[in-house]
Amino acid sequence: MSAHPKFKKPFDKVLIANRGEIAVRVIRACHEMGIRTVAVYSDADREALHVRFAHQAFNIGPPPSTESYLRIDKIMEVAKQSGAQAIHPGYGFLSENGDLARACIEAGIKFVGPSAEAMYAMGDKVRARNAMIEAGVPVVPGTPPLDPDATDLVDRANEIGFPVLLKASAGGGGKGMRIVREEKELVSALAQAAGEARASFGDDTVFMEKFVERPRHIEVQVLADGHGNCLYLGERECSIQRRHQKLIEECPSPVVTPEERAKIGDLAVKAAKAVDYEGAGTVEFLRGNDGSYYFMEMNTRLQVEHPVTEEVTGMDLVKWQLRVAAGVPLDRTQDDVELHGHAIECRIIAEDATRNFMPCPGTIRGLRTPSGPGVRDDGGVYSGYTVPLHYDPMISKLVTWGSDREQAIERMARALDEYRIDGLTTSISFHKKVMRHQAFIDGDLHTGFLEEHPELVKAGDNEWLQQIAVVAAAVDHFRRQEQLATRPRGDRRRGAGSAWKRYGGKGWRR
Amino acid sequence: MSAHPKFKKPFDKVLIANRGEIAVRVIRACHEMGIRTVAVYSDADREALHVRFAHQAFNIGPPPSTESYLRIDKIMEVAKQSGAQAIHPGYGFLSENGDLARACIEAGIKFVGPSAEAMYAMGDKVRARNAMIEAGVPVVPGTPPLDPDATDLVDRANEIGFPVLLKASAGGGGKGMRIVREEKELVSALAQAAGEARASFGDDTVFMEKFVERPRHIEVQVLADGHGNCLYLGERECSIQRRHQKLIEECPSPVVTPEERAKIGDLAVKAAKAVDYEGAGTVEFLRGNDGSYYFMEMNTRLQVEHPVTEEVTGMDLVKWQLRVAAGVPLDRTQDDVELHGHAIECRIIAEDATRNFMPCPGTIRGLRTPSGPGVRDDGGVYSGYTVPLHYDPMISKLVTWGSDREQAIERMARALDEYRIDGLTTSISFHKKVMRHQAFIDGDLHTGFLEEHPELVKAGDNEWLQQIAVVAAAVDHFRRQEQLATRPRGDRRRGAGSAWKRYGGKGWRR
Amino acid sequence: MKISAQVGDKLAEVSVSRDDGLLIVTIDGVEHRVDARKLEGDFYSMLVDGTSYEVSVEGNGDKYLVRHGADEQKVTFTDPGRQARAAAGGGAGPAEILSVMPGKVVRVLVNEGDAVEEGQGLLVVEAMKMENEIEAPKAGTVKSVHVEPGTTVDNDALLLVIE
Amino acid sequence: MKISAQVGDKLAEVSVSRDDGLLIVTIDGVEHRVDARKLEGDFYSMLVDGTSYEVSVEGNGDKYLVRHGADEQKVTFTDPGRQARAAAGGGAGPAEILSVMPGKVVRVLVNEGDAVEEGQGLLVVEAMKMENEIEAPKAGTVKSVHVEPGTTVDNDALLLVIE
Repeated sequence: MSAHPKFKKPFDKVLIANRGEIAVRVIRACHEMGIRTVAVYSDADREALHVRFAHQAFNIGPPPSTESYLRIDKIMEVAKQSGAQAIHPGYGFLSENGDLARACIEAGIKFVGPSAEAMYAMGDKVRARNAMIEAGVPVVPGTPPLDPDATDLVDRANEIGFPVLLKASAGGGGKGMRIVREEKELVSALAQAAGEARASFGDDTVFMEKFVERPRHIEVQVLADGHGNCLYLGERECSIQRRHQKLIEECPSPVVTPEERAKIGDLAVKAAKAVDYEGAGTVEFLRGNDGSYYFMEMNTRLQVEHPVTEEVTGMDLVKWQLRVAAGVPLDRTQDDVELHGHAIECRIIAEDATRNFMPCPGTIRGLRTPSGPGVRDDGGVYSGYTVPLHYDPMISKLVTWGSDREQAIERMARALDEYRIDGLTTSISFHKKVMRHQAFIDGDLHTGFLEEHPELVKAGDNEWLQQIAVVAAAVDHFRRQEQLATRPRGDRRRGAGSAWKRYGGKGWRR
Repeated sequence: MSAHPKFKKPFDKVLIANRGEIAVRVIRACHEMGIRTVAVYSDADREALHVRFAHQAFNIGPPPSTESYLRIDKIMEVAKQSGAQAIHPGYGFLSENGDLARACIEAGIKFVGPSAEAMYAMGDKVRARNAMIEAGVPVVPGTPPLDPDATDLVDRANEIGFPVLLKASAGGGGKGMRIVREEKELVSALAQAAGEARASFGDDTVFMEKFVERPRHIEVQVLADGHGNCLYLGERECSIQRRHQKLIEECPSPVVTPEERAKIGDLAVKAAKAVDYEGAGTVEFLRGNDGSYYFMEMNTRLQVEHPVTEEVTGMDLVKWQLRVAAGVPLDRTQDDVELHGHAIECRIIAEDATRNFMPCPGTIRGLRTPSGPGVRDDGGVYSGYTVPLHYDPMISKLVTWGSDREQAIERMARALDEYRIDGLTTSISFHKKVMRHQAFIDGDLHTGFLEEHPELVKAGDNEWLQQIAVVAAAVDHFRRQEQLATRPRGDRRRGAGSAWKRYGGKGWRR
Repeated sequence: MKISAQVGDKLAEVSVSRDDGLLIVTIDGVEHRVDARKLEGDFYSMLVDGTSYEVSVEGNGDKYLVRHGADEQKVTFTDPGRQARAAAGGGAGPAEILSVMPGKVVRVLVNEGDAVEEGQGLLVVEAMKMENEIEAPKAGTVKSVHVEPGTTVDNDALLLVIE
Repeated sequence: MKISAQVGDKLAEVSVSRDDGLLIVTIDGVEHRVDARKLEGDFYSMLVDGTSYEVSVEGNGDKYLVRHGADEQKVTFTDPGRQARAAAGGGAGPAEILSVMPGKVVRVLVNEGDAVEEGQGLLVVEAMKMENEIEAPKAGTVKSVHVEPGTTVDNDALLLVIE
């Protein structure tokens, strides 16, 4: 068995213009392919895992990302100095920045991603919407600003289909907004909305769009090479969100049938081809209760949640990004893409779900990542690591695979139980509640899931857990007393630098 | 989506009569199914991971396994006391002990494994061989003790097929053994073997059997329910061994074709049905160069290397053991069993491959297990854990999955690079060499692999690594000097209890 | 060791003694036999009457933060005598409001002398691009305010005092 | 700091100094700029002229065990003066053979007064159900034997002395 040509390493050396778990993820793919890696880091990240894992590492400035990870000039300088042949941007930071893609072309370095033109086309909401309409991809139907005296109001609403949403053009925060479910309500609702808009924003312009009830966030992974081939690799459902940030993702969606998958897969490929897309990308849709789909946007980069697609398709998306960037054609057709089983991802974040998902940065005093069958942890931290204040507080992405959705959930619940991160408050307890919540188990998901089930983000006392806590604290207290009695005074150092102090200000709430 | 009947938990509470990684593995399966777990532990294992993970844990005696893990009476007592409905024996210890199975029947507790009768039938080499011959499963052809004056010697050798092996009945250690490749050598070789046997053992009885050249160890996983259904779940190749202990296993074998797989699968099912087998079991074969297969033995329990089969079939074997034990029928037919991709397992053992695989127990001072795409670590240890002297020194099983064998190897090499176990010498560096060895990459495996490639078990100096080591030691030395200069005398505690001391006796070899 | 423990809104009488390598922990008269082993970091493995728990315990003086899985509980011990004295004094010393994280003060919602209720918002600190409102841990009067909008604060910085 | 380092069969002259937060490590005249961070346990993250290494270093006096990935190297430092004194004395003090692990002595292969060669088997210790032969670390004469077949030994127990 000699090396298959597709596995010839596409580059000798790649620079990863990112940090955290995604930099580690890309480094892992590179090392598996025998590619040498160059990390960049800000002053806050000298001790980060991506710096430890990479072959080379270069400082690019102070902690604020505007002075480091967003500095195209510094990154290009490191790329040239280290002899990197390609730059992988990860997600966030410069990953959807056409200027970096252009700078790469000028420097003769390959940017791992689509063309600057594709990024610009999809980056502008209006341009993207128009391109999709032209390509035959459905968008949320809507109107331009409405004339309240127009006679065709009802016709337009019927064209869009009830329920419709009236929205203030200048609006925000629900002001000047009305859901209209029936024809007869339309005229009075428009008057109310316009009145409210005038009172709130001094502008009574209102427009109408389709109201999508209990929408699901469903997105399609696409992968296109530079030879005209574009595949869709199943969908992901990412409906569990807070403030429009995804918390839990899965592949496949519990509601998407094979026929529906083929339909939205074709739409996603159409969307990608409309902008001559190359590389891995994601087309995001809103899915209505009735199975209707509406294009939201296309992310022209790797997504945070790409692992669930990898687990179910068996394809390594980062390796394929690198191969496609090097001009290697895809080695399979759409018919060769098969989905096996089910995968779920929980984002493990240093934040407190019971306090409005407030970030809780700090130092990890002890870490045990779960493992065993069907468990993958894509992390970027270690015991002793301080989660810095300057960036996204995501610690890792915990992914489980099961032969079906139920087993994936069971494994996620088990893996979350095994996960131990001491010294920080994390989203683990939130995820545990979700995995055991009947609506989640039933797959009854929509983007308002957390608002519908507020018990998931409430702190609760549990007498049994309190009992255990008293026993444990009593044991520790007793041992300390014993030690104090036998140790010299100068050695009483335990408890210094403890996370306890962080609670000092809040004190006892009850 | 409501609970599928097959996922109804088969038991409420299960006792795991084992320790180490396999106890942890079984506990994980139980917890995923919502089953409560009872651990047992010897005095040496109070701080072991299986005690920490289980819901309940009971001491069953002093460290020697004859006084603890092999004590059926104590284990049955804990089972009754804790209300366990079933006992999972893991592998080793009591897993192939019919007496435990019988004690369970008497106590009305389900033994997770086959019947005592099946264990006895397969546990006795002669009975097992005869049962296989009767069932039409090929065994290594051989003769009873030979009469040196017999006239049919050549006929018998031709019947077996050259090359044949002459072996002293009383023998061992290669004495009185002769490989005969051609007819004309037979008579004189027999005289030599008999003479050598007489000189070595005072007994010149010699018998003849088929000599299998460069054999591969290929084994078939079977799974049988109590309703007459028996499946084969692909094969595993375990040819990389030392002293007949497997070190590296993979699924599928790099040489087995689909036709060959169906053939040996049928043989394995025949073997299992011959003893009315129930549960998960493994039929081990020797595979000759020419694709011939010979039954070696059947292991009537879960194997160490079961994860590679799980990764490729997507089936959780421990969960199926538990379901089958509870009387649940298999939910699929042979046609539903599909293999996807390739998986490799490396046994991470506290031993020094360059010193004849000498065990190196001790305390783990730092641990970082690898993760990321395609990596599974089935471990039983943690940072600060002391690998006890009394049991098998296996720390974990590192398993990687890839869409093909090459990717599985790439990932294993990457995962081994990430693995950090400080304070102990482990087999990690041995495995790294194997993953980068051309004969392994080519799949040119046989049970004499390590003898054929002795460079894999030799220590070697590497100037580049020495250079790094000097820099690191110099840095650490310099920092200590600085600290000594600024710290009070009483605080010079670093270095105490260091693993360095273990080298004291050997000193510098060069 | 005899002591009172507060957890959540509950109080319990706790005593601990040694018995042949085990600890006997009595909570409100109920005895538990505990085999506790301190392992890596702050982790303990505890067998409480045969049931296995993994917990981590961070202690500071009489205050303990106990984590079991992802659950967190705070436990405070007081010796009965001290508690009695505290009760006699009204149990209501001043509360120092410290910054929970490094960040920047964006709004101060109260002034010196204001009466505040438990849970009332006192000020808003921005950290990691999020605004976080800091609430009063108890009812009382604002004794002093130590920051103003724009102040950059470190972890544990004194923000204000309620009395 | 100026010092001699021995690694494998090689010797090197090493010096270390500080420069603006970095360490300058010079090995046989070649200068390396090292940014070394001590992280969890014995782990270091080192950037040596921009190249990243993860190593762990366990030190005991002048002896260091350095692990890089799964590779292990032993490094010994001597200050030049001490080395010269040792060389003058022949450098051949008695070697104490310690048990590498707890176990049971099953065979003793040499007697007091025997001449042994480097690598020659001295005794066999059984541990974890395996027999392990302990070899002479250097040529010399067996000065004393401290165990006999059947002796149970702890880690680091003195087995015999070669001179």
